[in-house]
Amino acid sequence: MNWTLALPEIVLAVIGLAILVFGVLRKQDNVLLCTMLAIGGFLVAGVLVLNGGQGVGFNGQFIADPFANFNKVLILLGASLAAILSLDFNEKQGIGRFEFPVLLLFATVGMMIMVSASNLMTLYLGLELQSLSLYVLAAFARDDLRSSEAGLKYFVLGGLASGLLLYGISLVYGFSGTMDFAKLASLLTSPEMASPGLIVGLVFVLVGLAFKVSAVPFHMWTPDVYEGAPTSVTAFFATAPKVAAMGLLLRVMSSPFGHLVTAWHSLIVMLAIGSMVLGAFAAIGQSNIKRLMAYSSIGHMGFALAGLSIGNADGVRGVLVYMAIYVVMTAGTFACIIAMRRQGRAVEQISDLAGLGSNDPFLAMLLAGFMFSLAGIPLMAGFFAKLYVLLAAVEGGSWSLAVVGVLSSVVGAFYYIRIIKVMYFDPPAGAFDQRAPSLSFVAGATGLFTVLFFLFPSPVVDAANFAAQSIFR
Amino acid sequence: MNAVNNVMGFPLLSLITWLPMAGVLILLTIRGDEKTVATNARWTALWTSLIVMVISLIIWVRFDRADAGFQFVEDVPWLAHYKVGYKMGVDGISVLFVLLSTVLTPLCILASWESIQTKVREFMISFLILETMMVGMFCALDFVVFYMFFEAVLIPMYLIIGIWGGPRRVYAAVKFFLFTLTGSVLMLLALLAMWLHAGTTDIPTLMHTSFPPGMQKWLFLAFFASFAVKVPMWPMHTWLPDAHVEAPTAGSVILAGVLLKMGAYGFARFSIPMLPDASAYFAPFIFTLSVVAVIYTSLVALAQEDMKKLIAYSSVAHMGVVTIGLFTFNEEGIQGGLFMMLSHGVVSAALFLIVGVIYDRIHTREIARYGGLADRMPCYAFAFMLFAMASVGLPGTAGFVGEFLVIVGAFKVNFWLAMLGGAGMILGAAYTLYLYRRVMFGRITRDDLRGIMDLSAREWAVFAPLIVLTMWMGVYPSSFTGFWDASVAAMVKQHTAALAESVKLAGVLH
Amino acid sequence: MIYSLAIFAPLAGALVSGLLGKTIGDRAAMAASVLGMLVAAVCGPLAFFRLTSGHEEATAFFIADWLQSGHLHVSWALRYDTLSAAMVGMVSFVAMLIHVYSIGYMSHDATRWRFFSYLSLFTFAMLMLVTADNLLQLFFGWEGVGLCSYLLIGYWYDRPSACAAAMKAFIVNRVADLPFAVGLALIYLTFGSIEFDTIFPSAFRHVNDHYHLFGAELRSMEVIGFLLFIGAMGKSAQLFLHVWLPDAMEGPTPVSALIHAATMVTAGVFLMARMSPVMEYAPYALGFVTIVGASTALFAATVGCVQNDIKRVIAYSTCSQLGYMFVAAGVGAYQASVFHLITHAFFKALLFMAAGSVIHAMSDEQDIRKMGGLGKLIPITCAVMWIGNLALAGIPPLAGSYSKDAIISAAYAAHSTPGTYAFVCTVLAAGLTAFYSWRLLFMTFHGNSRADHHVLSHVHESPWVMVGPLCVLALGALFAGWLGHNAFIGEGQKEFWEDAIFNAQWNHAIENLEHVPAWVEHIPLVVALAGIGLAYYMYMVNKLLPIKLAERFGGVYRFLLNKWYFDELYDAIFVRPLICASRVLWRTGDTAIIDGIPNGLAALTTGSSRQIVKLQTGSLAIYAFAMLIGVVSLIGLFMICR
Amino acid sequence: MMTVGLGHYLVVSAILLVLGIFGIFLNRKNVIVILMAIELILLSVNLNFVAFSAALGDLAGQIMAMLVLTVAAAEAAIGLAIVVIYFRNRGSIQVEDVNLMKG
Amino acid sequence: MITTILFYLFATVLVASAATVVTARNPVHSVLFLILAFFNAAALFLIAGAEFLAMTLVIVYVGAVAVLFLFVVMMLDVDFIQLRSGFQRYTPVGALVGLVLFSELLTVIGGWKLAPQAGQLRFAPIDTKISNTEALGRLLYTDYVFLFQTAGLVLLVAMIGAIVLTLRDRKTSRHQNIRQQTERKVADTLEMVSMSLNAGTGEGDSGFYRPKPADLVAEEHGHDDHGHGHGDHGHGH
Repeated sequence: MNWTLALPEIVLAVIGLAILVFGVLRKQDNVLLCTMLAIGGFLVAGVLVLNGGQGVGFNGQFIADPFANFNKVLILLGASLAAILSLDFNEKQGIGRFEFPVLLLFATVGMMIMVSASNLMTLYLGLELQSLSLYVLAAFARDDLRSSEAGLKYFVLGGLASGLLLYGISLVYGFSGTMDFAKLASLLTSPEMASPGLIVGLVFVLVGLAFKVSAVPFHMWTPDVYEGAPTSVTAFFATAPKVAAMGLLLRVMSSPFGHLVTAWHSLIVMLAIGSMVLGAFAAIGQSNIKRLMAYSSIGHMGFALAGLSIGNADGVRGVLVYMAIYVVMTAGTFACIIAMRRQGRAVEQISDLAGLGSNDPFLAMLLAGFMFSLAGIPLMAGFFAKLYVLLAAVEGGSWSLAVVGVLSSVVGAFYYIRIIKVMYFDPPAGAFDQRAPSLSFVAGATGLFTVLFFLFPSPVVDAANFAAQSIFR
Repeated sequence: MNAVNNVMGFPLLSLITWLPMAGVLILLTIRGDEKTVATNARWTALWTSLIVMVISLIIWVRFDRADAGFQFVEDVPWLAHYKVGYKMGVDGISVLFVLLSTVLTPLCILASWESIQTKVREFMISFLILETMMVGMFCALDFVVFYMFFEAVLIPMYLIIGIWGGPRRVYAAVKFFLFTLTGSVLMLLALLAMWLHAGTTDIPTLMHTSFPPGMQKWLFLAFFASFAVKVPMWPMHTWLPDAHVEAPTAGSVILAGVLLKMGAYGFARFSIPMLPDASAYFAPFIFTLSVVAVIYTSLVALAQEDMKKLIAYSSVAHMGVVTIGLFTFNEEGIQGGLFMMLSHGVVSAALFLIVGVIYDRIHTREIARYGGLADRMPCYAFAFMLFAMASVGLPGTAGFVGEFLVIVGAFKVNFWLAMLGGAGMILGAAYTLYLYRRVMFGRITRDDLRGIMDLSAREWAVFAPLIVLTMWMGVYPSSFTGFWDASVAAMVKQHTAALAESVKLAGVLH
Repeated sequence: MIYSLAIFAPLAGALVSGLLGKTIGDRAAMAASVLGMLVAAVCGPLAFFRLTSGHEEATAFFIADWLQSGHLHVSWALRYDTLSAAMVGMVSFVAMLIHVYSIGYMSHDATRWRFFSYLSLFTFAMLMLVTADNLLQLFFGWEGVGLCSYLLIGYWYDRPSACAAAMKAFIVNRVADLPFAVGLALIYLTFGSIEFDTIFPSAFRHVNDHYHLFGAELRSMEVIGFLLFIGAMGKSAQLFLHVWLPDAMEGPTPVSALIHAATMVTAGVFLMARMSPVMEYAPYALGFVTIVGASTALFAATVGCVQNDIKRVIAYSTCSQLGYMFVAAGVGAYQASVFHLITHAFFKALLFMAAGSVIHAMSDEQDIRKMGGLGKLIPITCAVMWIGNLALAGIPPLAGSYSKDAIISAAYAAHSTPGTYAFVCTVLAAGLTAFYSWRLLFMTFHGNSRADHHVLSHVHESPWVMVGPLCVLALGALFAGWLGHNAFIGEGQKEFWEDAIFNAQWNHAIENLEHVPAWVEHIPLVVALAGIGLAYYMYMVNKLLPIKLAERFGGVYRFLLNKWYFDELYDAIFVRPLICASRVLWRTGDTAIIDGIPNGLAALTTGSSRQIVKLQTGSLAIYAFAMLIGVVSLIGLFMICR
Repeated sequence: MMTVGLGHYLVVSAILLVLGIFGIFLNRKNVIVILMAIELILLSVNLNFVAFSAALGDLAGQIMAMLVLTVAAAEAAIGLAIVVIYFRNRGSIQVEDVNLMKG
Repeated sequence: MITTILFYLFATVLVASAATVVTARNPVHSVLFLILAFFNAAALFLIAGAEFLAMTLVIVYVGAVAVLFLFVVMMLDVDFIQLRSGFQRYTPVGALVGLVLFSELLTVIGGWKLAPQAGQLRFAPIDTKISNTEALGRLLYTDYVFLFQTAGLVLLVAMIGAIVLTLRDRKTSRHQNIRQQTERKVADTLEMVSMSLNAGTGEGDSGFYRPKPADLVAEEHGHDDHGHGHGDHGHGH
C-alpha cells in the first residue's frame, strides 16, 4: 500500500484540518490568514503533485499518473485563483469567514481525489466530497436569498444527479462484478463484451458526470447557481470543478470504458452538440454577466465534450489543453467581474460595464482580451483551445461536430463582442470603485497568459500530450 | 528556398511584423495628461510605422525578382506536436502587399493626426496591432500562422470601427465582425481537413500537394466562404458599405487598401494553387458572381448619397474585376488581378482619404451637402480628379493596367466575360464622375463651403506619395509586375500541369 | 530629336502651366503653354517634311518598357511614319493656332492657367494617340483625349449644363472604349502581340483564324474590325454614339475647335487608317463602316439644317464630315479619308474660331436668329467664314473640294451595295451641307440685324491675336487641298505613304478614283451650288418660306430640330432605366434582400435565444424533469443505436 | 443464502428509484419532501448494491453501500441546513417559490 | 419459502410507504413513512444477508437522519394547511416519462447475467466463516482505509457546512471573558456626571442613565439577529 501516492491529498487535507483548528481558535482577523494558508497549502500540494511518485495505490483505488497530475495542477491553479479572488469580494460582501477557505480546500481535495480515482468507489467519494463543499459554498452568503436559492437548487439537482450516478455505478458493479477501472478495462475489451445493463449503467454514470460539467440537458442548474452564488464562489465553480469533472469524465470514458467508444460516442456527440448550441444561443439574451458566463461555460464544455467524443489520445489532449486555457481565461474574466463594484455594491449587469473603456482602460482591455479569447479569436489563447479540439474532432471524422462547433462559436462571438461593445462603444456609466490589488494581479496574470499563450504554447501542449498518453497505455 | 537575401541572417520579416508591437509597448508606457499622451502617441506611432516602412523597403530592394520561390524564409518550430512551424517568407505575389501595408499605415496615422481626438493612444495601439496582423498575414508561410493573423485582424478593426466610428458604428462593427468570422471559421475547417490530409500546414508543401478532386470541392467552398466575404464578393458584400461609412477615415483606408486584398490574396495563395481542379470547376460560378458584382454594385453605387458608401460600392465592383482576373488562370488575368489589387489598394485608399479631407472640415459625407468645391480647393480638386480617374481606369494611372490585363485574361476565357467584366469601365466612369460633379462642380451655395481651406501641408504629405504611386504604377507598371512575373508564371504552369494530371487520372479511371 | 520634341513639348507646357500655374500666374502659365505649342508646331511639321522629303526613314523610337505580363509586352515608343508624322504636323500646327487664338478669346477668364494646361494636355494626348507604336499606347492617348475633352467641356464647371455635357462626352466615349479594349484583347489573342510591327506583317497569316461568338465561328478579323470600329464610332461621334458631340459645345469655343478640328473626333478615322492592314481583311466590317459613315453624313446634315445655335450647326457639320471620312475608309480609300481629315481640320478649325469671333463680338450670343447683318461690322471674320464655308461645301479649288469629291468618287467606284448607298447619301449630304452653311452665313452676316441695338453697339472686330490665327487657317482652307491632293491621293500617294497605309492587292480604291464617270465628278459641285441657291432663296429672298415650311411640316421640323430624338430615346431606354434600376437594386436588392438575410438570421437567433431561455423557468421541478428526459432519451438513444 | 432472486431486488429498487425521481419533479409541496425523495433514491441504490453483493458473493458492494449511507447522512445534514437558511430568507419552502432566478 | 413471503411483504410495504412519502400532504407523515420505508429496507437487507448494513440503516437512518428530518420539519413550523397539495401540471407527461424509464430499466434488468470473469474480478469474496460485521470491519479498516478516511472527510465537510450555514454566533449569549473582567478599570465603566434638577426625568430615558452607545449597538444587533429566525414568520404564502 503505497500511501505516498496520495501525499498531496493527504497533506492538503491535513492543512485543511489545521486551518480549521486555527480558524476556530483565532477568532478575529482570521480570514486573510486562513486564505493565505489555504493558498500555501495549494502551493505545497502543487509541488508535491509535480514531484510525486506515480503508480496505483490503495488496492487499485487510487492512481497517480501524468493525467491526474495535469488535472490536479489545473485544479490547484483554479482553486488558488479563486481563493485570491475571494479575499476582497468576501470581505466587502460581509461573508468573510474562515470556513470559506476551508471548504474551498476540502472541495479541492475532493476534486483531486476525483481525478485520481481508479475505482468507482473512489470516484463517488471524491465527487461527493467536492459536491458537498460546493453546495455549502453556493449558499455561503446565507443571508442572501439568491445565494440560498442557488444552494438549494444546486443541492437538490446535485443530489438527484449523484443518485443517478450511484445507480449507474451499482448497475456497472452488478453487471460486471467489479468497480475497479483496470479490471473493468480488462473485462470490456470490445463492445460485444458489454451487457446492456452495463451500458445503461454507463449511461447513468455519464449522466451524473455530465451534470457536473453542466452538459445539456443536465445544465439547467448552471445559470441559476452562477447567478445566485456569491461571485467569488461562481469564479471557483467556473474553474476547478469543471476541470475535475471533465478530467473524471475523460478518465472514466477512456480508461475503463475506452473500448466501448462506439457505444458511448453518439451519446457524447449529442451532449456536445446540445451544449454548444444551447450555450451559444441562450447567452444572447442575457443581461446578467454571471448568467452569461454560465451559458458560456455550457458552450465551452460542449466544445470540450466534442474533443472527448473522439475517444483517443488526440481528443483527450485537445480537451486537456482546452481545459487549461479555459480555466485561466475564465478566472481572469471573473476577476474582472468581481472588480465590478460601484459605490460599494457589486453590480453584475452587462449594462453596468458601459464606458469601461474610458473609465478604466486597463480593466477594459483585459476584459476585452478575455472576451475575444472566449470567442476563440486568434492570437488569444482561446483560439488554440478550440483549434486543438477541432483538430481532434476532424481527425476522428466528426465533421458534424466540427461544423456545429465553429458555427456555434460564431453565434457565441456575437455575445462576447456585445460585451466589448458595451465597454467601448456605449456612453460611460459611472466609474467603478478602486480595484483591490489582488484582482488586478489575477486579471493581469491571466490576461498575460491569454494574450501571450501563442508565443510559447508547447509547455502546456506537451504536458497535455504526456497526460493524454498516460491514460491510453 | 533561399535565406541568403536575409541581411546577415537577420529575420527581416519577423522584424517588420513584430516591430509595431514594440511601438505598442512604448505607447502603453506613456504617462502624462491627456494632451501630452495624445501628442506622444501620435509621434510614437508615426515613427514606429515609418521605421517599419523603411525596413520593408530593404526587402523591396533585396528581393530577387527572378526567383519564383519564397525568399527571406524563416522557420522556427512552434506547435511541434502538430508539425506547425512559425514560418515566414515572401514570394513575388506577397511581397508587394507587405509593402502596401507598411506604406499605407504611416499615411493612415498621418491622416488621423487631427481627426482622431479621443482616446488617441488606444487608436494608435489598435493601428499598430493592425499593422502587425496585416504584415504577418502576408508573410505567413504556415497555414495556421496565416489563419491566426487573418482572423486576428478582426480585433483591432472591430475596435477601430466601433470606437472611433460614426453614428451607426455599432451595427457596422458587429456586422463586419460576424460576417468575417462566419466565413473564416469555415476556412478553419478546411484548414483542418488539409492538415489531416497532408500532415502539414506548411504552405509551400501544401501548394505541391494534390488533394482528391471530391475533397477539393468542399475545401474550395469553405475557402470561398471566407475569402468571398473578405473580398467581398456579391452577395456577401453588404457589410462593406456599412463598415466603410461608419469607420473613421484611416479605418476605411486600411479596410479598402489592405483588408479587402486579404480575401483576394487568399484566393491567389490557397484556392488556386492548392485546389486546381475545384478552382477550375467553380470558375464559372466565380465569374458569374464577379460579373454580377461589377454590374450590380456599380449600379448601386450610382444611387448612393453618401460619398464613402459610393466608394465602398465601387470597391466591391473593382474587387469583382480582381476575382475575374484571378480565376482566368492565365498569366495576364492573374497578373491583372494582382495589379488591380495593388492599384485598388492605393487608389481606393486615396479616395477614402480624399473624402476624409472634406469630412474633417464640414463633418458630413452627404454628397448633396457639397458642391462647387473646385472653386475653393483647386489642389484638392486636382488630387481628387487624379484618383477618380485612376479609379475609373484611365490609362497612365494605376487603375488601368490591372483592368486591361484582366480584360485580356478574361477574353481568353470568354468574350462575354470580358465584355461584362469590363462594363465596370463604363459604369465606373458614370458613378465616379457623377460623384465628382456633385461634390466639386457647380456653384457654391452654402456659406460654410465658402471658407473651406485647401489641402494643408500635412495632407499634402499624405497625398503626395499616393499620387506618385498612382502615376508610377500607371506609367511604369513593369517595376511592379516584375516582382511577381516569375511567381505567377510558376503558378500558372503548376495549375495547368495539375489540371492535365487530373484529366489523365480521370482518363485512366474511365 | 525634333519628332519627340514635337510630342513632349505640349506635355511640358501642360505640366508647367497646370502644376505651377497658381504660383507663377496666368501670364507665365500661358506663355509656357503657348511656347510648348510653338515648339511643337515648328518641330511637328518639320519632322513631317523631313520624312516625306526622304531625309528620314520611317522608324519607331523606343522610350521605355511599359507593361509585361505573360506574353504581353508593351513599351512606350513613338512611331514615325507618314501617317503619324502627317497627323503630328497637322495637330501640332492647328493646336498651336488654337492656343494663340485662346489668348485673346479667354482673356477675361479667371483661371487661364488651368485652361491652357488642359489645352496643352489635350494636344499631348492626341499626339500620343497618333504616334503610338502599339495599340495600348494608342489607347492611352485615346483615353487621355477623352479625359481632356471631359475637363475642357466641363471647364466652366459652375454651369450645370457644361458639367452634364462633359460627363456625357466621357461616358459615351467609354461605352465605345469597352469594345475597343475587348478588340485589343482579341488582337492580342490572335496575333500574340499588340505591337503594330508584329501585327501588320503577320495579318495575312491570320486571315482564316476564327473566334467563337454568338454561337458561330466568326472570322477573327471581322470581329476585330467591328470592335475597333465601335470604338472609333464613339470617339468620332458616328451615328448612335454621336450624342455627346453637339453637347460638347458647352465648352469654350477654342475647345470646340480643338475637339472638332484637329483632335479627338478624328481619332476614330485615324484608327481606321492606322489599322488598315487588319481592316483590309475584314470586308464585312468595312461595309458596316461605310454604311454607318454614310448614314451619319446624311443624318447630321439634316439636323444641321434646322439648328439655330451657331456652334451647333458647325458641330453637326463636323459630324457629317466625319461620316464622309468613314465612308472613305469603308470603301478602302484610307488615303482619301486622311486627306479629308487634314483639310477638314483647317476649315473646321477656321469655322469654329470664326464662330467664336462672332460670339465674342456679340457678347456671348450664339443664336443665329438674333444675329444678321454682321458682315459690315466684323468684315474679317465674315470673310474667313466665307472661305471656311466654301471649303466645307466643296467649291473648287478650295480644300474641301479635293478631298470630299474624292470620297464621293471612291464611294461610287466601290461598286458595292454599301458603296452605292454611301454615294447616294454623301451626295445628298453635300447638298444639305451647302444649304446649312449658307443658311448660317446669311442669317449671321447678311440681311437686317435682328439683334437689339444694345448688343449691336458693342459689336467689334476681334483683336489680332484672334484674327491672326483665323487668317492663317483661311490660307490653309484655301490651299491645303490643292497642295496636298497629289501626294495624299494622287499619283504620288504610293511613295508618299510608303507602308503607313496598307491596301490589299485587290483594293484599287485610290486608283479607281481617277476613273469615275464625269457626271460623278461634277455632281457634288452641282448639288452644292443648288444648296447655296436654295439657301439664298429661303433666307435672303423669301424670308417667310422657312417659317411656312416649318409650320407645314411641323412633324418633320420638330423631328430634325430635336436631332431625331436621339437624346430622348437614350434617356428613355438607357439612362432612366439604369437610374431606376440602381435605386431598386440598392433599396430592394441590397437593403431589403441581401441585408435582409443576415439581419433576419440575427433576428432569428435572438428570437430562438428568447425561446430557449423560456425553458429556464427557474423551477426546480422543471430542471429535474429535463434531467429525467435527458436520462430517458440517452438510454433510449443507446438502445436504438445498439 | 439467497432464496429470493436478484431480479426481485432489482425491480423493487427500480421502483424505488422511479418513485424517488417522481418525488423530485412532480412534487409541488415542500422542499423537504424532495430531500426525502433523494433519500429514497439512495436507498434504492443501496438495495441494488446489497443485492448485487449477495449475488456476486462480493463484499465490495456492501462496503459501497456503507459509504453511500455515510454520504447520504452527510447530504441530509447539508440539505437540511440549506433548507433552513432558505426558509429563513424566503419564509417559505414551497417548491414553486424557488424561482427567483430564471431565464 | 418463508423468505420469499417475507420478501414480498417487506417489499410491498417498502414500495407503498415510499409512495406515501412522495404523495403525503403532510410532511410529518412523509417523514414517518420514510422511517417505515427504512425499516422495511433494513429487513430486505437482512434477507440478502447484509446484517451489519441492516443494523446501520436502522440506527443511523431511523435513529439519526429521519429524526433530523422530523426535527427540521417541526422547527420550520410550516403552516401545513397553506401548503399546496397535488402535483405539477405536467404530471401525466412526467408520469409517462417515468414509466418509460422504469420499463427501460426492467428491460435491462431482465437481461442480467453474471459477467464471465466476475469470479476473478471479485476483490473481496464473501467469507462464510466470519460474520458479516467482522468481514466488513476487516475490509474497511485495511483495504478500504483510504475510502474510509475520505468518508470521514465528507462527514467533516457536512459538519462544517451545517455549522457555517446555520450557526449564528449570537452576541446575546454571554460568555465569561476572564481577561476582560480582570483588566476592567473603574474609568472604563463608571462615569461621573453632574445632573441638573429633573434633567433625567424626560420621556424616553425614564430617569436612568443609559449605557454607552457602543454597547447599545451590540445589544441591538443581537436582538436583531435573534429575531431573524422568526422574523419572517407568516410571509410564506
